This record gives sequence, structure tokens and C-alpha cells, in this order.
Amino acid sequence: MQVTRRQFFKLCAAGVGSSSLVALGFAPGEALAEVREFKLARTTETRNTCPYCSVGCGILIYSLGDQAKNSHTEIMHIEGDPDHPVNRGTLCPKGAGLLDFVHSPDRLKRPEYRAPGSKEWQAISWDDAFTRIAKLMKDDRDRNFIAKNDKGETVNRWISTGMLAASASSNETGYLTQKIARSLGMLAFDNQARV
Amino acid sequence: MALQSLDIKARSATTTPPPRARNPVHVAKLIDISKCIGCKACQVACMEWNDLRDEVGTNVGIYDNPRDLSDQSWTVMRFSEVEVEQGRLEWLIRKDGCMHCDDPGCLKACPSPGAIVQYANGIVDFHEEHCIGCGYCLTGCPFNIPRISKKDSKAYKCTLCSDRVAVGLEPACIKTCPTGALVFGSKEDMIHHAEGRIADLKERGYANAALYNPRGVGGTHVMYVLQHGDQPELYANLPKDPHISPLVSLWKGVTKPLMSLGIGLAVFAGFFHFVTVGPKEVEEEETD
Amino acid sequence: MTNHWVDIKNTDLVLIMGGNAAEAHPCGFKWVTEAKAHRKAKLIVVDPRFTRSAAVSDFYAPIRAGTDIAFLGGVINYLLTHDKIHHEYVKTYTDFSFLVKDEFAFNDGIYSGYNPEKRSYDKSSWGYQIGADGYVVTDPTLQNPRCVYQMMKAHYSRYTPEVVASICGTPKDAFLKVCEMLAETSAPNKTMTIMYALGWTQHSYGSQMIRTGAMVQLLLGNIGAAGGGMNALRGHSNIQGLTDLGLLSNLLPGYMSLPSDAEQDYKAYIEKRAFKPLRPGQLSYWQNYNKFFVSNMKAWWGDAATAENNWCFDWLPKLDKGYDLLQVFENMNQGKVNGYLCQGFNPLASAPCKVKVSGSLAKLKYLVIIDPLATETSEFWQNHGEYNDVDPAKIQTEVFRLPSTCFAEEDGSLVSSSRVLQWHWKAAEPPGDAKGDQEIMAGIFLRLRELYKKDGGAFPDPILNLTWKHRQPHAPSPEELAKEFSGRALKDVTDPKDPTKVLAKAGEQLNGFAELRDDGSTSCGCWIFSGAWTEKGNLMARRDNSDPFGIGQTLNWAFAWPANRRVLYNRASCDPGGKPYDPTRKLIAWDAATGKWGGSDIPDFKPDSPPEDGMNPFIMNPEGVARFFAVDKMAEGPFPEHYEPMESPLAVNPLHPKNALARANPAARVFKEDWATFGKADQFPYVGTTYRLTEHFHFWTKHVRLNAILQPEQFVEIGEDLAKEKGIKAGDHVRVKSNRGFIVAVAVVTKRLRTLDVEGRKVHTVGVPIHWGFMGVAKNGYITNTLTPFVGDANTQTPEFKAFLVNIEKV
Amino acid sequence: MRTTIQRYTARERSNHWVVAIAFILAGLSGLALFHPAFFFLTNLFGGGPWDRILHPFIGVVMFLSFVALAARFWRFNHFTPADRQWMKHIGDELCNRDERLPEVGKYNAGQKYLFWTVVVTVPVLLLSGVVIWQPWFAPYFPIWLLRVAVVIHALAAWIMILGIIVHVYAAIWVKGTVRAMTRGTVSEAWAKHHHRAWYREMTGK
Repeated sequence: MQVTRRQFFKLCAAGVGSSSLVALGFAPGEALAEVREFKLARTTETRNTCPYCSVGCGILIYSLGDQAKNSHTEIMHIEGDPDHPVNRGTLCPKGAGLLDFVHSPDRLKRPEYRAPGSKEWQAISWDDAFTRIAKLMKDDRDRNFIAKNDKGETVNRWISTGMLAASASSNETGYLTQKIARSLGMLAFDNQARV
Repeated sequence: MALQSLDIKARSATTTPPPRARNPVHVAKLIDISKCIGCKACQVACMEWNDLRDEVGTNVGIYDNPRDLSDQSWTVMRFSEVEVEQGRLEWLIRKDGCMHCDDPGCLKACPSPGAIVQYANGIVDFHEEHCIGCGYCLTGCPFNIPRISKKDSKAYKCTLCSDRVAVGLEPACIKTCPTGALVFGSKEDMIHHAEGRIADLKERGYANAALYNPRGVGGTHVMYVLQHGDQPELYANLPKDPHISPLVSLWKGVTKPLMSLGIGLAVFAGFFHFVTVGPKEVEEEETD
Repeated sequence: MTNHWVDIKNTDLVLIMGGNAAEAHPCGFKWVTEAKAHRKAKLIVVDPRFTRSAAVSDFYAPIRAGTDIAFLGGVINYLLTHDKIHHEYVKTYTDFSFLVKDEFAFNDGIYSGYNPEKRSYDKSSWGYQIGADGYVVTDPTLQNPRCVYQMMKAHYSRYTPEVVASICGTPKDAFLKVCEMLAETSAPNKTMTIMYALGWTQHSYGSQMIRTGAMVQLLLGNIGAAGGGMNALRGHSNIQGLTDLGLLSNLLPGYMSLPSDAEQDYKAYIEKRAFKPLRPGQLSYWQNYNKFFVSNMKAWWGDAATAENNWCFDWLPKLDKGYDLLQVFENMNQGKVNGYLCQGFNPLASAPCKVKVSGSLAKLKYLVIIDPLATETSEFWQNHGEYNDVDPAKIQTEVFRLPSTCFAEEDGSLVSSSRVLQWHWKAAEPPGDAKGDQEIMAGIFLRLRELYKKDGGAFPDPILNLTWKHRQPHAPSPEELAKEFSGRALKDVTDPKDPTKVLAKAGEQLNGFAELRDDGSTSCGCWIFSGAWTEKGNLMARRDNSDPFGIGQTLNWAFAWPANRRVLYNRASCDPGGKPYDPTRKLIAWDAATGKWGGSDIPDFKPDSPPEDGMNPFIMNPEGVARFFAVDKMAEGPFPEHYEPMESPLAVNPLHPKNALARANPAARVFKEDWATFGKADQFPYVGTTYRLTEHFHFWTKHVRLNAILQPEQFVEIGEDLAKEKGIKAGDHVRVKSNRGFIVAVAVVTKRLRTLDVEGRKVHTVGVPIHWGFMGVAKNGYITNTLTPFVGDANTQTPEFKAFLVNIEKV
Repeated sequence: MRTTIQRYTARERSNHWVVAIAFILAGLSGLALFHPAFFFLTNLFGGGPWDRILHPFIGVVMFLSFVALAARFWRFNHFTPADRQWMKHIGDELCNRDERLPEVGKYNAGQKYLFWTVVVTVPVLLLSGVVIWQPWFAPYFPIWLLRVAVVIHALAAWIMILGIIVHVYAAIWVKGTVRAMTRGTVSEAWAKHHHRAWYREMTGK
């Protein structure tokens, strides 16, 4: 067999045709190289302080939603506050992981009660919990309050119920707690600074 | 640099050059090992920003955890206890992760167009939606960085937070680093910064302090300041002279086009043999 | 901290001892790396372990856990014998020249006045000689053998480098190298900062360790200067604030203290605390105690607090003794405690000797847990297998677990270690039905108050009259509470120099504690926080980070107590003439033109007292100067002395080998039954020490997935020598035992824990990180405090977690 | 009616075509990843990931079917002294000067070379392919071995492709050959002309 000039051109045309086919989209698209969408674009930013150690790093909390009435705020990212003079935007491994503290599966969500000898928690309403706790405290205080000591000195103390105060709660909570504890005459009262 | 970071310098499995007229700032991350306390904040910030969560593993008798890079851990600390001088212990802690080579072996090895891109600012980024999961990037990387996910068979590694850099922010690890062991800026500035650090280290007795910006891969956009620049292998086997394996570079360089040509030539040879010599026909044979 | 985080960048030398700032406070540690990078500062780490702070240090010296006083005593000896002290500073600003009472004595490790039965001192001999003028007698020539300088010199002359090396296990050359580096900062224009934390506090003589550090700093003239100071790196975000607010057994807000039983007389109570100056011309700021106290009582009981009832003095509970955590658990163990409230506190994990704590909790009638997380304490009654092997049926405690908000779900202020009160804002609603702590406390209190109102009961007056002027009584707002502790005028407050000038009108917020009055015209819930919320608004929420002097003072960022002052004792950064010792780091200086002190900081001084008046910088001390001789302030003696930890590998104190009383801290309180729980070196030959890892925060972050990923599983660290001896390889499971129990964990074998040569023998250390427990997303583990002894510091009762005895074996 | 000779049984033909189809699919899916110019071929397989997923399975099919095929034809492909003679006349073969060629059995030396080429390359492809098979096996091998395996795999494939091009071309070029694999028969003339020894053996002529 001999290839004539005409046949040769036909072959060439076929070759060009198939490669054009490639150009027309048979090949994968020359997609733009796009970076991942910047995830904070329309989030709400709230300034806060890291609750762990006492360096007191400033943090920025980013939450979904614009705080509109029907939008449920969901914290989705936390990073350092660059304006803060101490941490200047940096965070340590604990601070950098705060998001998972906020969303820890071990967060408590409702009041619980464990009866004496019981093996399990049961749900209790806030109102019942407060009422029952207040009753237990009052019973104990009324029974064991020491108005005067053996020498007859006024001492007004209650030492059969104690309290340990938080180390990461705010000053406002701490102040209120201090005020309440002393008004009850409580002395068995300490905070995490002790250990 | 904003959107210009989207300009592309190189693209995997693409034979023609991308647009090159613009020339944005080259960025770099500098890891000053002499300032690193191994706190792993960068690991957390990386996972948090990129919405990754590695397994809660086990302790195997060392501090390194997670033990290795994975699709969920794009950076890990590698702890080495060494006595460079007798009786003087040093705890060298190296943040391992993608080096963002100027001449990226992963990109060279990748067969899927656009699965790996190198932005004009120097960031080498994996685009998982184009990744076919072949694992060739592993063979191209001189630093053993990319990891194939067991979940989706895609390759993952540090993006140098290309999404943050694209909007003018620093990468998440840089921002979080408590001691400033990680810094980020233009590559030029980072080299300058490193020079200052090296001078300081030399004053403190580290005569061989040096910048790790290996030539073999064209320099990197993640560089280290090493106290012992003459012995990078002390730092959990950081390669002394990394380069793309010749098996990959040669292979992906000229060999494959030549071989493709060889296949083409074979077809053409047959064709021209046919049209010149003609078929072998047995005369007596009848046609169907 | 006497100084603040950013100020560390101004230092020339950092000594990290009794702490591990790089791991426990990484973002504060940044200022160490800044000082190194920009001031060519050096970093020294002295620690039993080669920590991650040591990893970036210029010099590391190992030390046996619990021997820091010996080490620092050796430093004092070195500085005095080599005359590397800041002469002008110590002569003028300290008690160097003060004469000590002749009765005061120190014999073979025991100070005068010791009562071995009570394990305490009669401190009457621990004082200065007081002259006929009522002032302390001094000898400015420093020649009198009873002057503090001479007595201190004699006391520490025993702490030779050889003795230090033998007690501490620190190689002698390493010790001397540290001395040399420290000594360089005795130059007036050089400063050193000391950064410490629980590595010093958690010993049976921890307070004395800190004192010894402070003495070194005073000798070098580093207190009050930028880049200097004694910097306690506090552990929790508001542990400083809660301490400032007095949430400790014996305290009232602002470091005022509750009366003891004997203090029945209000005036005597005040006089005892309103110290008169001990030297002529001194300020003695505590003379204002009555103003702070009355304002506090007005804040709490409002109109019920009157001059007639001594401002409700008798409404305050009086102390027969301290009811610190250990004392309360001792009482609980004896069945004397019925109820306990744990607000964001997890004592089962964080108190010593878990078996005792757990047994004590089981004797409670009721336990109330208020926490955002499910803590171990809240489930102490639950069987969690090997980690908490109890029988719930036998535990009759009623337990309430009330979910509270976390930081992200509330407004309020926290005090950082820099003493800066910073406001934060709520970002989201709490999960489920969780409530804020204030609402929870109000919920309990208001119901109690209702019951007392309705039924009466024991001494209801303080409860019924407690001020509660909240717009939403069930949910007091943080703003209202902050205004209350910051203080307001009840009547017009006028300038005492010019009664026509009104400083604050009735009802207005006060500008600061200088406006507090003792006539009931002011109300202030915490005097040191006064000025945090003024008529200008919430100063704690200020966000101007400008730093005009370039030394990191940022006076317009939030609000620092006291009076927005950033560096305490800053008058001591100037020479007696009022000129800064180092003008490049000027905090304040005397400006003769305006007749005022001023500079980059708020003067910690009477602002218009000219140098020639001779008022000294330590205005909170009646002496006006800093004390080397602690008079009667410390439980175990005016000069810190080295004692062995309660559980020590040594049978005797090498300084007092023949005096068994002086082996361990003679003034440490040990409960009777606990003596039997202490182990001996023959059974438990290794030094155990507990600590934090940078990847975790106490017992919280095991609930945090991101942190659980970083350090998933409980481990202990041992040196290579001990590992070889015991046939333990990295990754093996080992059992670590003390006389109080055991834990099982993975072994990390490391070069970072050295075998030390102590008193001619080898001492191994076993490092035990604390973070695991039986709740959380990390791998479950044993509570580390299973191992630790139930004994505390003689002054603070902080448990001795840092040095105890253990044994170890491969499982 | 012309006379034909049975050259391949139905089973042999089926086996051959299974191998052939597997080869084409493996070849195309493999080439797709060989050079960017061929990447468009991935679309034949449903895109890049499917290409990557399917290729090794096709390869295994090719390997197994080729093992069967090789077993069938093994004994016909032993080299004989006559083959050496034939190879000396390869130029005559290529230039259609068939009259100068020595007598050939069932397969000529060229065909035998091809056979042995494929016998060597297919197992090499399998072994090297297993080493780089993501995600199943590759994670168990060191990276240096992956690098070597990738090269060997491609090299073996290239050799095989070249061989198969010759094979296919030869089938087209030598008229009357294709029907041996489609119908199973060849004409007597074809057999006599190209494989005289085999022809004699088959017909006894």
C-alpha cells in the first residue's frame, strides 16, 4: 500500500482534530489555583482573656453569626489578640486549643444530683437544686454555728461547711463569693492559690 | 500581597509556563531552633485553624506526640537529646513540616495537573480536589513530608496557611508561637533576621550557628536557624544536603518526554514501514 | 510579680529557679527571649530537671529537689564574701544596719523560742532592738555584731560552695558559675529578674525559699528596678485576683486579715494592723488600714455598718486557727465537716494524698460542685476501675453538680500575674442549661436568705443585711459588682488639705484608695482594686497599648493594682537623691521643678516627698526598708535555713547532722495520723517530684481534645542510670510507689534527669507529671497526688508536692 | 472453500483478548499518569482518582490472565538453533524478502522475543506496582523503594508497550494473522508461508 499525499493530509487532520478535542475540554479544566476560603470573613469577633495561666493573654473569639436575633452564636475559632501588650497575638498550646475547651464533650450541660449510695446521676432542676442546697446549708449552719467560743468570746464562725473557690472565675464572682461566705461566717474557705 | 499570592509560579503536571509577568514578594517562615521551647502551640494552632484533629494516641516513652506527620498533623515537634560537647546536654527541638522548597520535588513528581501548585510568593500548596492519591509526591519530597490520608486517599501537608497569607495574615503557627521562634515575612527579611540571630548565637558560643536554606532544592521558604549548622542531622535527621532524588528529577525531567517520544516513534515507524515496505501478503490467500 | 511580664524584656539576667516559665507560662516567657535577643541578656535555669526552659538557657545547673535554700544561701555567702553587693542600696533601702534583739539566737538549726511539742516558735525574741524613741536602733557603720548585716553574714558563712555542692548535688563549678553570673548584676546599672512558681511554693519551707531569693535580689539591688524583681508566676488566670480579694481562710479583701478569737476589741484589731513607722520619716502605708476596713464593711453591710457597732466588726467570723485546705480535709477526715462547696476546684486531683482526700469526701453529708467540666471530685463516689476503686453504695454523700459557664460565656475581669485587671466580654451562650457563677451563688444565697427571713436561725443578721443592690437580684451583673469593689462615695468626699474641694460627690465612683475614709462616707469592696471603675468608666476595659517610654509600661492598658502601678517598690530604682540608677530604664525620678515623682510608672511612693526627707522606698513596711531579717513574719525563723523535705533521701540535715529536730522544717504542721504515712529512704529511695507539662493545664486540658492529642497518656520520667539499674526501657509501663499509694504509667527514659552526687551517694529523681485522671478525653490515668504527702509549707500550708520519696519498678 | 488450519482454540483466544483488553486499559490508565500529555486519558476511567484506583486492579487482571496465557504458550516459545538463523535474517523479514527466510515453527524468533519480554515485564510490573499501590501497600515500604519502584514500573511498562506496538503492528502487517486470534484459524497458505514447520506438523504435508 502506498500513502498518497491526500491520504497523508487526512491523517494529519485527524491528528489535529483529536488534539483539538483535548483542547476543547476533553482534558481536565485548567482550574484556577484557589486557596481555601478565609474562614473568618463574616464572623463576629469578641475580645476575651485566656482562662488558663496568669500571663493573662488577650484572645479573640470568632463566632458564627452576626448576633442577629435568630442566629445562634457558635464559637468556631480562637486566636491571640495582637493588640495585647503581653502576648501580642501569641498563644501557648493550651490557649491555642481553647476552642476544644469551649466545645469539650465533658462540658456540663444541666444540673445533676447524686443521691446517697447511688451509682448514678439524676437530673434536677435549678430551682430544686438551689432549694435543697440552701436547706442543707441552713440546717448545718443552724446546728453547728459557733457564736461564742469556750472562753465566751464572740467568734461567730461556721466551720462545719467549707468552700473552695475557683481560680479562674472573675473578680466579680470572687468578690460575690467572698461576701457571701463571710456573711455566713464561713472560715473553711480557700482558693486554688493554696495549692 | 493579598490576591497576588494566587499568582502561580509552577503547577504540577503542566508543561507550559503559567503567567509570569507579576512578581510579588517572596514569603518565608523562619524557625529559630535556639528559641524553640517545644511547646507545640504551633501544632495546636495548625490543627485548630485547619480544622484538623489527630488521634489521641499513646505515649511510647518520648515527648513526641503525635509521633509523626499525618493528614491531621501537618507539623510536629521532634525532640532530640544530644551532648554535642561532653557533659553539656542540649535538647534540640525541631518543628518538622513542609519546607516549601523553591524547587519542590512533590510538584515535580505529581502526575495530576493542578494538584500541587507553587504560588509566586513561594508557598507550595496541595489542592486535594485535584489530588488523585497516587502518592508520587512522597517520592519527590526530600524531607518526607506529604502524607496520604487513610480517610480519603488524598495527600496533605502544611499549606503555609495560604488562606491566611492570601488575605494578608501570617500563618497560624507563626502567630501563636509564644517565644518568637517562628517568624514570618519576606524571604529577604527573614534571611536578614536570621543573620542577626546567628551573630547572637555565635557570641553565645555556638561557633557553627547557621541558616538552613538548602541550595539542593533551590532554597526553601521555610528556613531554620540551627545552633549547629554544620550538623543538621543532630536535629532529628534533618538532611544535610537535601535534593530531589535523581530517580525523580531525571525521570520527571527528560526521560519521560523521551520515552513518550519513543512510543510515538514506534507507532510512526510501524506506519512508515507499512507505507513503504507494505504488508506481507500470502498470494494464494483468498479474501474474506 | 513585683514587676510585670513585659518588663522582663528590660533585664540583663534571668534566673529561673523554682519554676519552669517556658513550659508553664510560654507567652510570658517570650519576654525572656526578647531580653536575650535585644539586650543580650543571659538565662540561667536551676532545676532538678533539664526542662524546656533549660533547653533555651545559657546555663543550666542541676539541683536536688528541695535544696534551693542551701543553694541560694550559698549565693548569699558568695555575694557577701566576694563583696558583690549593691552597697548604697543595701545600706539605705534595707535593714542592713538594724540591730537585732540580744535574746535572739540560732543553735544547731533551731531558733530561739522553739517548742518541740507544739512544733512552733515563741517569736518574742525575733525582733529589732527598739530605742527609747520607739524607733529601731541602727548601726550605720555595720560593725555591730548584732546588726542584720553581720548576723546574716555569720549565718550564711556555713553555706560554702563545698557544702552547697554536697547538699544540692549541684557540681561545685556549676554552682560557682551561677554565682559569678548573678554577681555581675550587683552593678547599679545591671538588673536580674528571678522567675519562680510552684517549684518554690510547694515545699514544706517554700515561703523561705522565696524569701532567700528575695534576699539575693535585695543584695544585688534588683528589687524595684525595671527588669528586676521577684516574679511569682501565678498558675491560674485569676488566682491573683482571688488572693487579692482575700478568698483564703484568714483574709479579707486587699490583704486585710480576719480577727482572731483574742481580738475582741475593734480598736486593738485596727491598731495591730495600722503599723506605726519603725524609723523616723517613714510612711508605713498600712496606717490607713482603718479606712480600707471601714469602707469594706460599708460595701458589705451598707447602712447596717455604723460607727456604733464598730462597722459590724463582730459580724466577721473570728479565727481560732487557719482553715486552709489541708486543715479542712483533716477536719473532714475526722468527721467534723458536713458540707463542702467546690467552685471550679477539683481537690480530689489537686490536693495531696488522694486516699485521704477521697476518704474525707466520703464522710461529707453533702457536696456541691460548680464547674464547667466534669471533674474527678464530682465523681469521687463513682467506681472508675483501677483509677478510682470505690464502692458507691458505701458512700452516703449527697452530691450536686451544677454546670457553670466558662470564660467565653461571661463578662468580667481577671487579674494577671502582672497585677493587671483585664476585662473580658461574653462571646456566646453557655451550653445546655449552664448558668454563670454569679447567678449560681446568688441562687443559693437568696434561698438561704429567704429561709432565714422566714424561719430565723443562727445569727441571721449578717445574712439578712448583706448589701444586695442588684437590678436583677437573682443574677448580679459583673458591672455592678466591679463598681462595688472599686468603691464609691456615700457622702461627698473632700480633700483633707482643702475641705472645700470635693474629690467625689455622693454616689459617684471613687478615683482610688486615697479617697477612702474611715468615717463611713465611702464604700469599697477591695481597696487595692479601688480606681478600677471610676466616673470615667471601666478602666479595666482600656485597650490603649501605647508604650511611650519603650520599656513596656503601657499605663493605659487595662488597670493594674495598686493605683495602676506597674512596678512595685519603683522608688528603689532611684538612688537616695532621686536619680534613676539606670536612666535608660527609667521608671520614676524626682523632678525638683514640679516637686513630684514621675516617669514611665506611677510612683510607689508618696508622690510629693522630696529625697532629702529621707523617706524610704518600702512604704508598706513600717521600717520603710526591705527586711533581710524577717522579724516575726515567718513561722520557722527570721533567716531562711536549709531543712530537708519531710520525706528526704537523707536521714539527717547535713548542716545539723546531730540535731534530729532540725532535719525537716521544725515548724511545719503535721497532723498526728500523717506521720505514719511518711516513707523512709530504705523503702522509697528515690526523690519524687511532680510538675506540669507545657502541653497541658493542670486537670482541665485532659478534657480538651487538642491538648489530649499533644500528650495523650500518663508518663513518668527517669534518668538513664536509674533505668539501667531497674531494667526499664523507654515505653515500658512502670509502677511508682510512695508510702501512700501507687500509680502506673509509661516510662520516659531521659538524659534530662541526672543522677546527683549528694553527701557522697547517688540520688535519682523520678519526675511525675500531674495531668491525668479518670475523666476526660485523654487516656485515663492515675491521680498523681495519690503519691504526695499530706504536709504543707509552715507559713502558707501549700502542700509539699515537689520533693517526696518514691520507689519504682517495671510492671 | 479454502482450507484453513486451527491455530488457536476458543479458550486461547479468549485468554489472549482478556490479556489484550487488560493491557490496553492498564496501558491507557497508566500512560495517563506517565506524562501530563496523556493525563486527559484519565477521563476514560472517570477521572484521576478512578484512574488511580482502577489501574492496579486492571494490572492484576492482566497479570493473572497473562500467567494463564504464558502457561499455555510456554512450550512453543523455547528458543531453537533455527531461531538464531532466523534472527540473522531479520532484515529480510522486515523487507518482505520472505523467500530468504529459514523455515519457522509455530512462532518465529521475533514472536518468541516478544513472549519472553512480556513474561519478564508483567511480573516486574506487578511487583513494582504493588510497592507503589496506594493506599493499600505503599505505606509499608520505605520511600527510597517507592522511588525505585516508580522508575522500574514505568520502564517495564515502556518496554512492554513498545513490544506490544511491534506485536500489534506485526499482526496488521502480516496479512491473515489477525484472524488467528479472532476466528482461531489461518489459511493453509498463510501457515505454509510463515510457519512452514508448524504447517507440516499440523497437516503432515
